[in-house]
Amino acid sequence: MSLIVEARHRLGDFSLNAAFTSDGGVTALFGRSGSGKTSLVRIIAGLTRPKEGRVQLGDAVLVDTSRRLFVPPHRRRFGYVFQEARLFPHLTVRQNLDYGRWFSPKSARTENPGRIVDLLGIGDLLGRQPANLSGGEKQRVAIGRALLASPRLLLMDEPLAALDEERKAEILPYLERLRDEVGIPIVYVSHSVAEVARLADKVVLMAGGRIEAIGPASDVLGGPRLTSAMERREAGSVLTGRVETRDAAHGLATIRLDGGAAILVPGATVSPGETVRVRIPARDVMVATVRPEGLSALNILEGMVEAIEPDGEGMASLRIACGGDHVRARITALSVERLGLVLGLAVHAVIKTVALE
Amino acid sequence: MSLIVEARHRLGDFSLNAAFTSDGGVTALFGRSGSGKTSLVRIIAGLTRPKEGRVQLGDAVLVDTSRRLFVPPHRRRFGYVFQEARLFPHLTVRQNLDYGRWFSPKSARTENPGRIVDLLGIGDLLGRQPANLSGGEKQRVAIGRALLASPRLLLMDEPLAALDEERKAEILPYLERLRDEVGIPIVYVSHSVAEVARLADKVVLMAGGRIEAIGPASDVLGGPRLTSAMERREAGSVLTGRVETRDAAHGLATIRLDGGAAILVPGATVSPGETVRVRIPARDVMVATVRPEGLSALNILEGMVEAIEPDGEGMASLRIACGGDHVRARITALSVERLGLVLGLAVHAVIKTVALE
Amino acid sequence: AAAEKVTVFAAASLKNALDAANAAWQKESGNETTVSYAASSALAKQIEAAAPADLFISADLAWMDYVAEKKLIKDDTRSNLLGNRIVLVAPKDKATTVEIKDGFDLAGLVGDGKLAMGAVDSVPAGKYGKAALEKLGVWSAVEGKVAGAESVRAALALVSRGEAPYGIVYQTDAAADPGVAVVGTFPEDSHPPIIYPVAILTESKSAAAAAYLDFLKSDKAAPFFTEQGFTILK
Amino acid sequence: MDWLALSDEEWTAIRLSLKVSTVAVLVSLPLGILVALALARGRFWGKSLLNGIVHMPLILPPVVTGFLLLVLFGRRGAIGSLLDEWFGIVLSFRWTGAALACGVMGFPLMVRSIRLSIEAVDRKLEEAAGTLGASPLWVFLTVTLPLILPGVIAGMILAFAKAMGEFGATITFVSNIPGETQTLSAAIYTFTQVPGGDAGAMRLTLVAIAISMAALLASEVLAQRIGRKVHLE
Amino acid sequence: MDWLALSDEEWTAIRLSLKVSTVAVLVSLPLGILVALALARGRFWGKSLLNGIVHMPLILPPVVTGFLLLVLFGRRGAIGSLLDEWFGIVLSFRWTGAALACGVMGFPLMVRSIRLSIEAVDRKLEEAAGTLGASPLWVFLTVTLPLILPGVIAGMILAFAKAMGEFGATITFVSNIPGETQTLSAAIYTFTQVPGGDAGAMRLTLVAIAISMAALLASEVLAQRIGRKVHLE
Ligand SMILES: Nc1ncnc2c1ncn2[C@@H]1O[C@H](COP(=O)(O)OP(=O)(O)OP(=O)(O)O)[C@@H](O)[C@H]1O
Ligand SMILES: Nc1ncnc2c1ncn2[C@@H]1O[C@H](COP(=O)(O)OP(=O)(O)OP(=O)(O)O)[C@@H](O)[C@H]1O
Ligand SMILES: [Mg+2]
Ligand SMILES: [Mg+2]
Repeated sequence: MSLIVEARHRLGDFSLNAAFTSDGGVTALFGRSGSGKTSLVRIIAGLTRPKEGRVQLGDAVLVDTSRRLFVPPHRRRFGYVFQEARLFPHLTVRQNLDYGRWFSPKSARTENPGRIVDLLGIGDLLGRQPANLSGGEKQRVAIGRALLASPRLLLMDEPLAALDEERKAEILPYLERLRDEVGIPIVYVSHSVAEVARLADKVVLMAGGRIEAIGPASDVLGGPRLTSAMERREAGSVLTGRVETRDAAHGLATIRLDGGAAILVPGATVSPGETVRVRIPARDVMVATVRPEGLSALNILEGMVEAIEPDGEGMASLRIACGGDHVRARITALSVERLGLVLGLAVHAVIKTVALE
Repeated sequence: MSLIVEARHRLGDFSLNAAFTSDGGVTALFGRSGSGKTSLVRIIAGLTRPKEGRVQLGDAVLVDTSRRLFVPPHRRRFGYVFQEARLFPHLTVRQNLDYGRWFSPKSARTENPGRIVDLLGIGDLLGRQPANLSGGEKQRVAIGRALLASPRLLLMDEPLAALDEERKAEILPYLERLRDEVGIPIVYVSHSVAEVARLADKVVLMAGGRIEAIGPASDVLGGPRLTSAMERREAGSVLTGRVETRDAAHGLATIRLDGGAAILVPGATVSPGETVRVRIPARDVMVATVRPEGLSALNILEGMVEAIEPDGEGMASLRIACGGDHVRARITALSVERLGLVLGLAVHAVIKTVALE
Repeated sequence: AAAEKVTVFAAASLKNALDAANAAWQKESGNETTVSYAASSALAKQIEAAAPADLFISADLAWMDYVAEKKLIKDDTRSNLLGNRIVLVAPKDKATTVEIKDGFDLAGLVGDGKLAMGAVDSVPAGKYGKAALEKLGVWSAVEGKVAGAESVRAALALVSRGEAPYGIVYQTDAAADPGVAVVGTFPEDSHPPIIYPVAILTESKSAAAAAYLDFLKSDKAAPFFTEQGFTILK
Repeated sequence: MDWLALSDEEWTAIRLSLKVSTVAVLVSLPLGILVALALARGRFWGKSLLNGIVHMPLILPPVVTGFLLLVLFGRRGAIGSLLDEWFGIVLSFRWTGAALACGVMGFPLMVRSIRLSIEAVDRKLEEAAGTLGASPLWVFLTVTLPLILPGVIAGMILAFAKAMGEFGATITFVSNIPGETQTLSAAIYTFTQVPGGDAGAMRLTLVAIAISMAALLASEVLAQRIGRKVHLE
Repeated sequence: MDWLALSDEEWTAIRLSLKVSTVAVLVSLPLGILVALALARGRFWGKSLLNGIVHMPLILPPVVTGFLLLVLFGRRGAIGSLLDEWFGIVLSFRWTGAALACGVMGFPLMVRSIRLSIEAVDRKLEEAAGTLGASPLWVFLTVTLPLILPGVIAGMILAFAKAMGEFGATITFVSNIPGETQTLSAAIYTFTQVPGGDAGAMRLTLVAIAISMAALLASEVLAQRIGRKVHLE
């Protein structure tokens, strides 16, 4: 289902002017603190009535200021995981979780509550009052509450910020399944490049209330738009491919990329034939002029240097064409010199297998 | 200044029983959501009075239940950045920031407020009410408020969770300076292995209200105690060394590790003679039986396989002795087979330069 | 025949006497009475608002005139039922008899204290007291020392508690309070006669109302009133 | 303790007071919540006027309030005659009128308490409920109302206590008719107006205190139970 | 509008009412805050008793309250005689006594409002202030008090309105002495007690309403200013 958002609005000195469309899947709102992510999400949810704008999900027009149309939040059925947990203090955890279910049409209740409760690890908390939960526990209950309301669209404002890596690693695949199987569009706000790269089909990069860049995850996260040092360091390529074979003994899957090359990916959960996306962080890619021997890295792709972009701080970003795919590598300027890398040179991109997801 | 904490306490069904000491610097509390980190921090701050226990900072005993001694929070001068921002809604941002200064002794006011305000990027917000700040803005003001109170000890409960990578990259070095120059001990709660590894002198790993492991960052974060898959993936080695030379042109520094080996590290801020710590994530280390040629990786250390620990899921963790240092590598079980790795084998640890901090 | 019920609206100060008289009447006639005791002013206004009462006993003539003017009472049934006297009281322990006559030195007696009496503009006992003091020519001397209470009872309490050295109250009230002593009685001609008028209301539908009124005026009822210090007016 | 023994008439007054106070509180509660909601959240013309009218019974001497009630709700009054005609409801000189008077006198106290609580409600929670599909009415019933319960209880107990103590407006509006409109405090008042009535007044006062204390205690316990849930966070 | 013209004596009553009400509110405020604090936060023996005593003036008919005040604070009363002896403070027949009576009558209303607000304060903010070095007293002054201001204002306005309307306890305690203790509502009451006094009562009632409305409006504006700051989050 496609989501169309257009909004112009003022909040004190801050002015928001943003528009994007998404064809379902996960749209990540990415940007620095104070760039207007939450403000935009609130408009989508119907909690802020924009001065001018349009919000449309599939055929349903929810806001159209030119036609003075505004569907109130409770008729939108958009699940919203707020930046703060916002649990109802007078209800138990169980009642908080059930709250949305009281109001959702019976036909829409596809989710198995037990599964979500288990996934979030909140089974032991059901009888508790929100007041004495830990920060992460509150956040998990808030996620559960939104999911169990059987929303038509999920708005998630930094849902995993307060969670440990392990819990994240359990919840992320679930969100991926929601996206892929149930087909609920998700608008996902996050500061974590890794999370965004993994989940997002489309990334909307915000800055100062405006949209800086918009496009598929691989373009925006890999592109030069990520101007900050830290973000650049997190840059990489996102490639798609199809699972060819699975080596259960070693827990490895061979993935044939759309560009033709094959790579080995660890992961017990994929099955042959499935289409997957792999993220190759630029910093995990090395470049070799000679094919390395006896190296533990399993993925060595042949390719050609397509671009060299030094950042002036001792590092350089390379784009290597490997078959039809482009892999980004981030290496030191010193290495570029030492290896004599120039455009058009045939090289090997050495990728540590375990760096792939 | 050394910090001694011992506490036994019950909260509903949850029982906390933890003790650790720290000789100043940054002590990281690490552990899953609900493991008792916040509960322990509250006891240190004096917000919870433990059933039994002791809290001592330097010579000052703050809690000693056996002697019925309890210093109330306002006489401890411990800055506390809460997991939620907890700004005073009736005061402006500026008044919030100044709040602690009203009560701190004049002699203790070493900090330059302007510098902290700039660092946190909250200069434009000073006249605003906290109610209409964004999530990350609130968090930054909360950090500023605690820092400006000129505390004797800083308690930080996931202070950077809501912040973008770039802002984190600005704040972390400041905290490092606080630790190194001003000598304020910091107790730091975080879910981010990278943050903890970078800052912490000592890591306290909590689970279920108890302390699982305690020790220098390198041991705890590198050790087998990190049993979860995700945490293991984030494991690595933390080594210390001295800056030998700096190549300003390429932005690289040569570091002579305590164990004798030399490695190249990017980073414009270090100066020769300085003692630094480098973190080598195990997943960023490859193993080669033959010395690789023409590879962009600059750091290739010679060593010997000391331990091989397969995790049963297709991956293996290796410990490689390189001179006096131990470097951990995480590679696929398939590579272990293919390369014929066995204990005692002479190998090369290939480390991507940019993976070092 | 079924017992008839008579509803009486009576000034609050009549409660003791009227309750006793009613009990007697009830025994004698088998009919019931219900009495609503309140300030005469409130009762008069209620009668004006079509209160379901049969009989009105006011604490002064003014409020009876008020309802009479509005044609709310059967004029032929109106009569002056009871009389009362006002007296000067002092706390028991400080009491010395005072001769109340023209120009007596009340102001001197009161000294720095206050003279407690019903509010002189609103409470009937206050009005009578003021009239008496004017007649006796001492009003201007004590005017500034008057503490006007919300009712005679409150004025009495002020004296009884020793807050005020002297007070002017009904003799009916003074008699029952052990904390005060009557130090003098105002001459009957010093103030308008203190009268409790009674009348049957125009709207009354109770067949027994007339009989009840007769009973109140009869000698059988008289002792109940005199016992409380009222005088019977005929 | 002979003087503590209560006469039949006094028992009747006690029962009546309880009935009147309870009815006054319960009947005015929904209206009180509505008005509090309007004052706390509404933005409409005449809000200050409404606020003023609500406070009126507090500002005016009770006798005046009683007179106004008499003028408006009496059998011949503007509203009273309509009520009688349309619904057959007669208030004047009935216990229902006493309940009306008590309700009116306690109304400002009830509204203020509830309004304060409404203003303290975190509207972010209401937003959250809205996104979960709850319509404004449901949000009110499932989120706002539970959160303001402490204020509602405080308002009810204030109004109840006021109703127990009220007699100025009541006695002026519906008189002091035993068994019908003579409430406990009207009975106390009557006692204070006659010689030798002090003991009687004292006795009934103790009863009034006992009843109100019991109500107070019960409300405290209730509020604490609810408060423990709501305010711990 | 000739009948609207006020006599000198009436002007005096108005001025007196304003003085008495203002003093009553201001003097009882600190005590009200303390008691509200004790009731909201304290855990001590006799808390229910204190709560009961605070509510007493609401429960009792005002005449009874006035009488009790007389017994306690009169010149010969247990407390009154001590006050006189030690501080030379005489309350009986003075406007100060009227202020005491008004203060006492408004006290439960004030305490309830403040208490409700205190119970709604997020104690986590007080914790935060503590960690920043503020002692409990400073925490109260810089965090709690500003946060409960809406409740304090509501309590003050309720108490002020009550003080304007109070006369039962006042007149019983300190009588109705023009220029000293005859407040506006006592003057109104006086008018209602004489036939034909309606116009006078009406006129003074309008004055009372006007004054209270002005106070009400001012309080609303004030509370809104403060509330805008405090409750937006
Ligand atoms: N007042 C309380 N009553 C009962 N249980 C409590 C109470 N406070 C905390 N707990 C429980 O104690 C455990 C530890 O809580 P704590 O807040 O210390 O966790 P944490 O390690 O900070 O977690 P997080 O990373 O999610 O913030 C949690 O399971 C929590 O539910
Ligand atoms: N009611 C308001 N009045 C004035 N300014 C506001 C208001 N609400 C938000 N802002 C400002 O608008 C900007 C965008 O806020 P928003 O909450 O959308 O940021 P965000 O991108 O979600 O940031 P974060 O990552 O820190 O949560 C911020 O600078 C904030 O201070
Ligand atoms: Mg935000
Ligand atoms: Mg925590």
